[in-house]
Amino acid sequence: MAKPETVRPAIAHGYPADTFPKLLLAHAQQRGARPAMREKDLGIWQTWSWQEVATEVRALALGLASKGFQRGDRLAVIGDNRPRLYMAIMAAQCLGGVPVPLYQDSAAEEMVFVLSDAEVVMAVVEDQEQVDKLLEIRDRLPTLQAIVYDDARGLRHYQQAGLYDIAEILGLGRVQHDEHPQLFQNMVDLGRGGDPAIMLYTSGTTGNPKGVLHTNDSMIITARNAANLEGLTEHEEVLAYLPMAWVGDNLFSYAQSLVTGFCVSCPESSDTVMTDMREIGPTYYFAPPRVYENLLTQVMIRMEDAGRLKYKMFHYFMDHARRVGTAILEGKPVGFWDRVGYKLGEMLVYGPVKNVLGFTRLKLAYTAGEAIGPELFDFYRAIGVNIKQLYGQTEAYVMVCVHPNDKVKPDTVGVPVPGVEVKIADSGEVLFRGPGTFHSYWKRDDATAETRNSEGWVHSGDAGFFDEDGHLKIIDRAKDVGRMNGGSLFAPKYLENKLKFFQQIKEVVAFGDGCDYATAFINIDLIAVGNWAEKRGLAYTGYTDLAGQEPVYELIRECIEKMNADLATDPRLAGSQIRRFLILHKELDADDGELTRTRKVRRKFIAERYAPLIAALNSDARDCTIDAQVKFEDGRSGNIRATVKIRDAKTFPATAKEAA
Amino acid sequence: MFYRESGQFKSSYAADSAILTIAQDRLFIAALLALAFVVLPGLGSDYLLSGILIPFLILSLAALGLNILTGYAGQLSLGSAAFMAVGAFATYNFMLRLPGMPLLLAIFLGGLSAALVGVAFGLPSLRIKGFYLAVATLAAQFFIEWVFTKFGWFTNYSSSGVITAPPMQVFGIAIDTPASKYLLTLSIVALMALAAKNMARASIGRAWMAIRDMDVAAEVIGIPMLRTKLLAFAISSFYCGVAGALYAFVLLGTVDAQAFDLHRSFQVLFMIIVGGVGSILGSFLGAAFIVLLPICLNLLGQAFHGAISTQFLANLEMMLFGGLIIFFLIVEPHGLARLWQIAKEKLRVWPFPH
Amino acid sequence: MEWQFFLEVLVGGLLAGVMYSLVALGFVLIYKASGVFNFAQGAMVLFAALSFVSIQAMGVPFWIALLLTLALMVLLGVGIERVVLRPLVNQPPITLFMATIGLSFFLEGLAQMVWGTDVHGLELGIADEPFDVGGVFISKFDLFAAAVGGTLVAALALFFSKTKLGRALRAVADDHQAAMSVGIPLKHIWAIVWGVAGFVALVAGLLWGSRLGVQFALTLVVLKALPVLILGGFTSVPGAIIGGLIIGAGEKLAEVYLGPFVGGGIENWFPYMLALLFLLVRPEGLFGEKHIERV
Amino acid sequence: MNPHRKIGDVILQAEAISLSFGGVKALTNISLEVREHEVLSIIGPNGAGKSSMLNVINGVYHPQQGRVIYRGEARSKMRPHEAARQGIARTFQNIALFKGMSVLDNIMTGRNLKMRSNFIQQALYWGRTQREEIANREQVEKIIDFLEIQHIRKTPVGRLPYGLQKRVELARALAAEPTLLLLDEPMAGMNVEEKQDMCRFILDVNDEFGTTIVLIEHDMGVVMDISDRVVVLDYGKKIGDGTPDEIRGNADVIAAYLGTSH
Repeated sequence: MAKPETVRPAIAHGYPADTFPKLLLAHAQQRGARPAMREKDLGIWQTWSWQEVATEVRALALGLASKGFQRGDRLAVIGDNRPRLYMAIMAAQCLGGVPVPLYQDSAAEEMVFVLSDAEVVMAVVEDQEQVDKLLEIRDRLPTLQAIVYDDARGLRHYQQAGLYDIAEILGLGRVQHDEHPQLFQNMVDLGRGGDPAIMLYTSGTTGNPKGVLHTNDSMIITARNAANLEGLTEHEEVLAYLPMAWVGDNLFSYAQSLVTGFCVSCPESSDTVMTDMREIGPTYYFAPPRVYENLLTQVMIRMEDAGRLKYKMFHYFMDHARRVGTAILEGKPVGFWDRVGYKLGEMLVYGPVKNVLGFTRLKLAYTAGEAIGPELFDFYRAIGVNIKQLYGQTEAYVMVCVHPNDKVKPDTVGVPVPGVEVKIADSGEVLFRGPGTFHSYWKRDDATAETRNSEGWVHSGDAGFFDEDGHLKIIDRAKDVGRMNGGSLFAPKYLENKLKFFQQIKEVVAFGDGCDYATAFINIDLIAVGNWAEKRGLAYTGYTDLAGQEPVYELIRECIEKMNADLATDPRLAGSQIRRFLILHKELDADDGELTRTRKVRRKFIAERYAPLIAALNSDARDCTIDAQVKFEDGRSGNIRATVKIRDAKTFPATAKEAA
Repeated sequence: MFYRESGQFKSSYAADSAILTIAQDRLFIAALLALAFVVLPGLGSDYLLSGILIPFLILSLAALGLNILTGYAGQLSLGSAAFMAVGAFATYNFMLRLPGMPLLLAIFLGGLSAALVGVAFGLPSLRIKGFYLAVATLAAQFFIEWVFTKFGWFTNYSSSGVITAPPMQVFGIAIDTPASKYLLTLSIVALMALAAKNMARASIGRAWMAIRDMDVAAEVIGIPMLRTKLLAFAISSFYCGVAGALYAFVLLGTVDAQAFDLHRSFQVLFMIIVGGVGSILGSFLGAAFIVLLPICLNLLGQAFHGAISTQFLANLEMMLFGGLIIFFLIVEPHGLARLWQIAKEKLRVWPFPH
Repeated sequence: MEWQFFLEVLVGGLLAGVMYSLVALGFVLIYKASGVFNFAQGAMVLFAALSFVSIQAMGVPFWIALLLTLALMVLLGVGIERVVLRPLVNQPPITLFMATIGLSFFLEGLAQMVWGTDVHGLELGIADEPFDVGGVFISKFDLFAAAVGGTLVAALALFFSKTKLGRALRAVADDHQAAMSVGIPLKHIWAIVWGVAGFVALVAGLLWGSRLGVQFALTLVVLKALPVLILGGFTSVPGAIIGGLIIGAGEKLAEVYLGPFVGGGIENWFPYMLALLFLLVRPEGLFGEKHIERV
Repeated sequence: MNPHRKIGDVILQAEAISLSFGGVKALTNISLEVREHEVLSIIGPNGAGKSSMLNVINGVYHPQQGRVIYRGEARSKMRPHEAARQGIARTFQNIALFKGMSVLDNIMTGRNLKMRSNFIQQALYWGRTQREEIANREQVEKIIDFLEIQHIRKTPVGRLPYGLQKRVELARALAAEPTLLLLDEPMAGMNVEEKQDMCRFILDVNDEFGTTIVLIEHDMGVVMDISDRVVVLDYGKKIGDGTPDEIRGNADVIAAYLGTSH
C-alpha cells in the first residue's frame, strides 16, 4: 500500500472544522458533486452527493428544531443502516444535540431503559416496525415528544399525536430555511470540538447498559489518525451493514466518511448484504470473524461441486497462494517463477474468487471482536486480501491497537495506533489512553471515575500482554483471568479459543484458577469427528458413544499436545498447559443452561454442575461417574448417568521462542 | 474467469437497463466492432468478404426479421423468403422507375414495401393461430413467388426473369469492391440489429413476448392484439425486405424470384432454430452456423479430393442440416444463443460451478 | 359442350383431390395421436416410393417389395418415435413441428443417398387412359387412385372406431393421461401411429410415384396437402377427405377458368388462398370444434 | 378491516347476466353491484360460475343477455384490452404469467398501457422511450418494493415457486394502477404462511391505493376476514349477497355448502 498521505484538516469558512456539521459543510463546498451516500432502493443505488446531503441535513435539522428540538437534547435513531438515519445523526449534531443510535432488533421492552435513561426527546426511526415499538412504550417515556419515521408504508392511518413523516419535517425545515437563511449556519457555528457528539450504549454484560459519550474532538481526531495510518482517501467505498448503534459502524461508516469524504453505501436489506457487497465492491471493509469464516466455508463448499479438473486447479493454486501469497502481499522478496505462478493463479482463481466475494477492490479489511483462526487469516492474505486484526472499545472510539501492514500475526491484535498509549497493569489488565478516550458515562460519574483514573488511563477490562514484537496479545476478560497455585497466569478463554481452532473440537471449558495444573472439558465436533471415525471404520451410535471411544481420546490428546507445545514457547503461558482432560458425555447446550443463547460458555454454572468431574480431573482418577440433567427436544427433562474417562496430555518445558 | 463485476453497480435505471451492463462485455463488443469495421475490410481477402461475411450478414438480417416475428411475437412464419423477394424487387423498381433515387432510400422503400405486404399477409393472424397461421404464410410464399415470375413488369420484362443491380453508390462513394459492399452491409445490419435490440427491450418487445407467452393474459392487461401482431409482421417483413434487397444487389447482383423460394424460407427458419428463437444474438450465431456448415463440408470434400461425389456431399449436407435441427431442438431448444449464455454464466461464477 | 367440359374438369379435380386427401390423411393420423404436425410426411412419401422402386429394381416381385417397404416404413416410424419424438416429449407443439422439418430434410437426404437421385418410373399396371361416362372423360388411373384412397379411408375409419387400439389412439390425442390408463404405453402408441402413417405414405407414394415418376419432386406433394389440412382441420379424417375434394376441384376449376386471365401457373398458391379465405370465415376449419378458451 | 377506508358509490353493475356455452348455462340472470373501495368476494362451489363472472366483467366472455355498467357506462361487447384501458385489471386462476420473461419485464408489461412512444422512437431508444422506460420502471420498482419481491426482480418467472408466481401476477395487475382489481383465487394452492402474506398484500393494496377488489376464494376463513361483502353463486345462480355476517346466517348458502363436499 502506498504511504499514507496526510488527510488535511478540512477548512470551512476560514476556520478548521472541529465538528461533524462543519465537516459536512466543508465537503459540500469542496466536493459537492461527489457521492456521499448510496442506498440500494427500488432496484438501483440511489445516490446523494455531498451537496444534497448537506441540503437534506439542513432541512431535517431545521425541521426538528421547529418541532422543539433544542441544544443538548438527545435524539434517538433506530433502524437498519439508512442514509436518512445517518442524516438524522448529522442533523442532531448540527443542532448541538446528542444522537443516540439504538440496536434496531431490540424488543420494545429492551428499549425502555436506554430511551428513558438518555431522556430522549425525539426519535427518528426507520419504519412501521420501530414506530409500533415506540408507541407501545411511549407512556413510559415522558420526555419523548416526537417520533419521525422514514418509510411511511403502513403508517398512513396512524393518527397519534407527535408522529411525523420525515417528508413533513423536511418540508418544515425547507420553509424555515427560506424564511431564516442564516439560522442553520448560525447553529452550526455554535458547535465546538469539545461538545458531545454521540452517545453509544455499551451492551454491559452485568447491570444496565451505560451511555458512552464521545465529543467531536475525540471522534474526529481518532478517525483522522486511523485514516492517515491506513491511507484512506475520499475514493474509498464502504458498505454500512453493521448496526448503527455499534461504535464500529459509527467510526467506519460515519466519522471516517465525514473526515475523508468517502462515500458510504447502505444495503437494500440485511438479507441482501452479500449481493450488495458484490455490487459495491468496497475498498475498505470491516467484519467480525464469523463473517470471514462463513465466506470461506461457502467458497469451499461451492468448490466441492466443481468438476475434477477445476477442483484440482483450484487447490493447486490455493496451495501456491498459501506458500507465497502472504509474502507477495507484504512486499517481501519472492522468486520469479513463484511470482509468475501467483499471477496465473490471480487470473484463474484468486481474482475470480475475490470477485464473487465482492473483495475485488478491497484494500483493507479489518476484523475484531473474537479470536480468529490462523488458517482463516492465511486464506485471505494468501489470495491478496489485506485482512488485519484490530483491538478496540467503545470507550476508546474503537481504535486502540491494529496490525501493521508488514507484520500481521493472527494471534495478536497488533500495535497501538498513533496517539494511543497502552500499558499493562500489574493485574494483567490492559490500560489505554489517547485522544479517542471517551468523555464520560452519561449520568454515571461514579462509573466514569471507576473506569478512567486521574491520569486518564482507561481500564479496558481485558487481560493481555505485549509479545516480543511489541504486539498486544489479548488473552481473556480480566475478571476471568486467574492465577494457578504456581503463580502463573491462567486465562481460560485463551486456551479454549486456541483449542477450538481444531476442527475436531467444538466446545472447551478450561479450569486452572487456584489449581496445581490446568485441565479441560472437551466437546467434540460430531460432524468432523464423525467423518473421521467413518473413514477409519470406527462404529458409533451417537455423540455419547463416540465421545467415549479411546481413539477419539487419542485424537483429542494430540490436539491438546499440539497446543501445549505452542504454549511452551511463551514463558507467560507455559504454565497453563493442559495436563489432564476429559471428553464430556453430552454436548453443552443452551437449553440446559450451560451456554448462553449466543453460545458462550457459562463457566460458573458448568463448574457447579460438574463439580465431581473437576475434582476428578485434579486427582489421579482414570474415570468418574456423573449424573447430569438434560432437557429433551420435547421439553421433558431427564437424567443421564455416565462414566467419563479422564486422560493425561503431555506437557512441555518452557522454551524461549526462536527468533521469528 | 474474465469477469470482475464487483464494483460495477448501477445508480440509475438507464444504466441498469442498458444493453450491455457489464464492463467486460462492453469491452468485448467494442473490440468486435473494431475488428469488423476496421480490421476486416482492410485485411480480409475478397473471398472472406464476399463469400462468407456478406452472405453471413445478410442472412443474419433476414434471421433477425424472422426472429422478431417468430421468436419474439410467437407467430410462426414459413414465408420469410417471399418478403425478401418483395424487398429486392421493390428496390429494383424504385431505382429503375425513379432514376436518381439514392440507393439507401431505395432499399428503405423496398423494406417498406415488404412491410406493407407483410401486414396484408399478417391480417389472418388475428383469426387463426399456430399451425394454421404457419400454413397461411406459405400462401404468401407461393403467391409472391408466382407474382414476380408471372408479371414481367416487375423484372422490367427481362427475358430471363431476372433483375440486375445498377451501379451503386452511397453518399458519392461507389459500392463496387468487396470491401465497400461489406462495409455497406455491415453498417446497415449493425444499425438494424441495434434497433431490433432496442425494440425488444422496450414496451413493444414486451408486448410481443406477452402475446407469444400467453395471449389472453396479454389482452387482459391491455395489449391490443391487432396492432401488436401487425406491427410484428410489418417490422419483421421490413427486416426481411432489406435483407432481400441486399441479397439481390450487394451479394448476387443478378437475381430471379427463385432465389427466394421456400427453400430460402426454411434456411432462415433453421438459422433461428439453431441460433436461438427469441434472441438477437441467436440470429447472428444461427446465420454463421448455416453459412459456415456447407463451406466446411466443401472443404472436407476437397480434402478427400474426388473420393466423395458432389451429389453425395449435397445429400450429406441435407442430412446434416436435418439432423442438426433435431439435435438442437432436443439438446438445446434455445439454440446457440443459450449455449453462449450458459458459457457466459459459467465464466461469471468461475471458478465455482454455480 | 360447356357443361360437359366443366364436369370433366370438376370430376378430374375431385379425383385429384382424393390423392391430396391421401397425403393429408398421414398428417391427420399423426396429429390426432401425438399432436405433432408432421412436416416430414412428404419426405416419407418420397422415402417409401423410392425404397419400393429400388427394391423392385433389384428383381424383387411386386408384393414382396411392397411388404419389404412396408416393414421398412414401420421400422422408420418406430425409429422416429425413439430418436426424435421421445426426447422431445412435453415440448411445445411448435418445437415438434420444427423437428419434423428437420426430419424431412434428413429423410430426403437419406433416401437419395441410399437409393440415388435418378428418376424412376413406377408401373402399377393401370393404364392411364380415359373412358367415357356419358360424354365426360374420366381417367382410369384417377378412378383407381380414388378407389384405393376411399378404401384406405374407410379402413382407417373402421380401425379408429371399432378396434381397441384405434380407440386408444383417439384417446391419446385428447388426453395422454387417459390413454395411459387404457393400459397402452404412450411410446408404443406413437410408434404404431408412425408406422400406420408410414403405410399411408407408402400408398400415397405408389400412386403419386406412378403418376409423376419417383423423384425428389414427390416431397412437394406435402405442399398440396397443407391447404387441405387447414381447410379440413388437423384432427378430422372426414375433413381431410372433404378438404381434399374441395381443394382438388377448386384448383382445377381455377386453373381452367381463372388461370388464363392471370397468366396461368396459379396451382401453387391458389389452394392456399382458397383455404385462407375459408379460414377467415370459419377459423376452426371445416370439421374443427369451436374452442373455448378457459382462463 | 381498516376503519379509515371509506366505501363509496357503486362503480360497477352487472345487470341480469346470462352466459352459456353451446347450451351449457354458465351464468343465469345474475345481477350484482360493486362499490368503490370495497373488497367483494365471490364464493361458491366448483363450477358455480365464479370465473365466468370475472370473465364477463373484463370482457373475456360476452354474455348472451344482460349488460355490464362500469362507471355509468353500459357496454355489451368489449374486448379485454378496452376493459384494461378503463382501469380493470385481473389475475387468473391458473397463473397466466409470461413464462419467457423476467419478473421485472412481466410487471413492466403491466404498464404497457401507460407508454405512448411509437416503435420508431423505441427502435432508437432515445428521448421519449428512454424517459418512459425510466419513469415506468420507477413505478414498477415501487410495486416490487410494496409486494416484497426485490430479490427475484431479474429472475425468469418460470423458475419461481408457485406462491411467488402468484405474487408476481398480482404485481403485474397492480402495475396498471387499476381502479378495479379482479383476483381469481389468489390464494389457491398456498400454504398458511403464503396465504397470510397474500391477505396482507390484498388489504394493503385496498388500503394504500384505494383499489376496489373483487376476488374469488375458497378459503372461508380468508373470505370472512377480508371481505366487506360476499356474493354466493351456485350452479350459475346467485343465492346470497351481503356482509360476511349475513352470509354466515343465510340458509340457502348453508344448504349449498352442506350439499357439496366443501
